[in-house]
Amino acid sequence: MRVGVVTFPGTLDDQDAARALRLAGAEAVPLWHADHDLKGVDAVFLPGGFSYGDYLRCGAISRFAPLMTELIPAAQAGLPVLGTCNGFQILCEAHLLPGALVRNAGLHYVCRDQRIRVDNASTAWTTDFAEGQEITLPVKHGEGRYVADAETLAELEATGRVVFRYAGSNPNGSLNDIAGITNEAGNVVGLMPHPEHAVEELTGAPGVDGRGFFSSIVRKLVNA
Amino acid sequence: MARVIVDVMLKPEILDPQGQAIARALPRLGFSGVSDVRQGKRFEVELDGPADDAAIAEVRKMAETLLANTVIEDFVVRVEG
Amino acid sequence: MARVIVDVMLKPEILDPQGQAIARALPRLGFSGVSDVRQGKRFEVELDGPADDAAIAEVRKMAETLLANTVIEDFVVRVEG
Amino acid sequence: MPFAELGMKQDEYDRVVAILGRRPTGSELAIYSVMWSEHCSYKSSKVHLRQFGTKAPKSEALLVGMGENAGVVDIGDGWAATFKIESHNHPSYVEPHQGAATGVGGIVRDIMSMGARPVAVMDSLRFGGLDQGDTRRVLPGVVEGISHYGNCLGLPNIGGEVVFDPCYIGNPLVNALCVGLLRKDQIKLATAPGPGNKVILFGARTGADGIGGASVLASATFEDESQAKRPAVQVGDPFMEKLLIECCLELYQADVVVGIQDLGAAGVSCATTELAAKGTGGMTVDLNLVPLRDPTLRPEEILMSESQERMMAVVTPGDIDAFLAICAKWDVPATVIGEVTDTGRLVMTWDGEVIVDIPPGTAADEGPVYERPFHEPLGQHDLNLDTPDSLERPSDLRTTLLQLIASANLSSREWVTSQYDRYVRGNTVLAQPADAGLLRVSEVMPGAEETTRGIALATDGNGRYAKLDPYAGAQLALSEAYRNVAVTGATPLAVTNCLNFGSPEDPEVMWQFAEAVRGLADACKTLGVPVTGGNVSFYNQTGSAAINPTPVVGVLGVIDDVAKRVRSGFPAAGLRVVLLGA
Ligand SMILES: Nc1ncnc2c1ncn2[C@@H]1O[C@H](COP(=O)(O)OP(=O)(O)O)[C@@H](O)[C@H]1O
Repeated sequence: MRVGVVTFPGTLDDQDAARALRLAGAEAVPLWHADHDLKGVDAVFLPGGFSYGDYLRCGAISRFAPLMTELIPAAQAGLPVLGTCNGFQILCEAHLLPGALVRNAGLHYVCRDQRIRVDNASTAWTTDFAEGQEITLPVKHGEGRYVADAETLAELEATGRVVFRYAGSNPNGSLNDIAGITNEAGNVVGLMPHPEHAVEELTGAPGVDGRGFFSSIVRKLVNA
Repeated sequence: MARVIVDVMLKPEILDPQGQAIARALPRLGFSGVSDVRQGKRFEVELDGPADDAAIAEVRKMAETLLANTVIEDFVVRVEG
Repeated sequence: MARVIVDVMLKPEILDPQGQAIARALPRLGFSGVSDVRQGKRFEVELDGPADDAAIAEVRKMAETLLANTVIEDFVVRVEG
Repeated sequence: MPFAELGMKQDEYDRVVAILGRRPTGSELAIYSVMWSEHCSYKSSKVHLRQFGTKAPKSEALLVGMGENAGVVDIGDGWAATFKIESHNHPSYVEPHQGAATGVGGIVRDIMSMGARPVAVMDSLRFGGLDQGDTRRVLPGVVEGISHYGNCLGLPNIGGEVVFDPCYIGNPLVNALCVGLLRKDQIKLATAPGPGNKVILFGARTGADGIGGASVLASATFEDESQAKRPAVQVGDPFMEKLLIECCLELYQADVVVGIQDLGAAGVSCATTELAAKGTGGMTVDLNLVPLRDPTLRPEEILMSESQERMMAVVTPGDIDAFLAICAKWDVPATVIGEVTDTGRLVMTWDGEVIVDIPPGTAADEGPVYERPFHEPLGQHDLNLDTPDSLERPSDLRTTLLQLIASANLSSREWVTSQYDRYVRGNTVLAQPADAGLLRVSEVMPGAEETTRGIALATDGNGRYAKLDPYAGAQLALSEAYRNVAVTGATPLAVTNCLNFGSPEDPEVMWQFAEAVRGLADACKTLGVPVTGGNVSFYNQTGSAAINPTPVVGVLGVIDDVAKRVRSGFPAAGLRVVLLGA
């Protein structure tokens, strides 16, 4: 099971993502933004950070990276892709996921441990959760308010493509408390919270609720 | 050398918390008579050559693909002056 | 009801990392012929009344105290249209 | 350029003339004025700071002591840690966001220049009263600046302080600490040995930032600063700094760096004179080759510019290509601007003409040293006579308690800390609300041994105690940080400090300073922890009113097995509570 971890200039959570994948038994394969090469990986993790300084708009410049010109068609063809935080923003900018992420309603960057409800446990990255299960993951972002037009929102809701919702208080004013969504096929998932910071007892968030993401994808790849 | 301006604003239906925060702060600061504020971005693009139709079309493409996210934003391109 | 625009840009001598990041990215994205990009803010201020001299003076004061940080930014106030 | 406008005194100017045997050129004057500013030369504090060396306890752990960009300590298993705290007080008052942001940027570059990967930051802040003056402007701006810059670099913020006191109105304190990890055998130093080696300037292009002397600004009271002299504010680009971090680490791994120095307050002046002075002694630089953001800059301005996110490296001719290729990979502009020589002279040219020809050591190391007069403040005795006994006893303890816990200095710091990323890099074991930050030493670094170790850090300081008794106040700051590190289970190893005071030209302030340094040096000796570096910030005063003397002390400790750390707080009901100590 080889899972690619993409590094853009300004990516920050790549080391955490690779560690989380290794702990789950996968091989983490570094992918470099400037290469036209997915190195034959079985899945891809787009980690968080401030790619290109998040200047202009989060993810706006990254989505044009050479690696993305390989990743976009691969994802459309079914390659499992998980984007967290900046990775989610990049997936939206690349139109692999609908909608956009804009400035938090509170206008501040927020770092806190957030309760999240899993509303779809059938995507490539969520099968080890139960639908309706509440988990705790860190959020840490300044631009995480999910917005989309009414039609898109209605469709996401109707088709069960809202994968995660903020439980308790909403940290950023996201529409419908949306924390994460998936594409129609369920192979591309984006969310603002950080599962890779919740995989060890010693470090990061209290608890290890993030492990489910990685065990889900490993199980899927093993069974594939 | 010519300068082309690209103004990018959130679509009217998208909440603009920055603009709202400003609008709310104004009365407290003693400013009255403002019904709404919206905050957007302004880009000044300096061209190597003149701002002819071809160049403007190029900037428009740049605005559409890069400077604005048309899912949530509208933009206007104009030549300075 | 009138709309007044306030354009806020970093002073020319102040580093504009956003504009520079965009300018550096453009050639990679296939856009040529751009020598520089600067990114600033655009505010649309909706007035309850007409944009007469008194109102514009008020917006100018607002720009100076709130919308722009005059330590590092310049601003221009103009009536839309 | 008249020397007085550059903040230079007549006798200092006369010394320059004596050193050179002629009148200095404008560019030479620019170099001497910034290098001999209080900020860069420590001319008022040097005679006192020496105690940190002379009284230093023997320490097995100390690998690099004071005088380098940051101290380095051995933390075992082949690993070393480097850490330092530095102030950015004045710029943070002028432009809170950018001032605080570039404060973080500056200290991170110090840590990078030692050969380390920066792994965490902390910030120690002082503001005027919450409802006083323009705290409402300064506080949010400072916090956003630290938050944006630190978060963008991917450095967890693992602790700090926020203290409110009316004495800091108009003079907020922004002290930023950075800690880095490196392999013990990979320490880099700021030195330029080897004639024929090339000098490379890399990172951001040079602009007008800070010209007019932010270093001068940090060395004078605000009243002296006319609006016109106020320098162009330095604006940080954390994205460029993040690229610089990764770029430097790759350069170190490729072993293509002979010497390296970050560009701090005195920019190119500082980097060239210090590198040259510590190396073979000479260097030539063609200033026309410095990449400019503003093409109209004059050589004097290039020399004084404080543009952020720049570094200078010394590289052998054979490694130039490899060096430049790594910079290109990270999109970091890099330019060869000079060469190391053995002439003992730093020679700079502009448009083909020699505009600087000086012995670099005279600017870097042989600046003026002042024995400033000092005496105990007139009211010091009375201040201490006014004990708590004279306070009225509260009639209703409950109300008093509620008032206390609702007060600005005791209330929750979450508004601040929630704006800081404490999780990034995945090694944060303790951060807020713990009294010390604790990190796992686990970095992906080729050749590094596996280790179970962790490092703990705390910063503390109390200006009110220090005002009552600067000697004891400094010691209390140290012992608080020391305790906060110790209670995590770590053994304190080394100390950094940031000494925030009023004007050294005021003998009463100078007394506070002298006492604080003496106290800290004595306490370090008693506790057996050496001072490895730090920073002095003078002129924190408005008119004749100085801030409370505020020594902020940072302590670094090591824990053998980080899994054995001790958390603060009561973990379960039914356990016994024991009070230890006096
Ligand atoms: N400026 C700051 N930056 C980062 N962390 C901070 C800052 N101020 C306070 N903290 C953290 O918030 C927590 C509470 O701080 P404080 O109220 O000062 O605690 P205490 O009074 O117990 O020392 C501590 O973990 C401290 O490190």
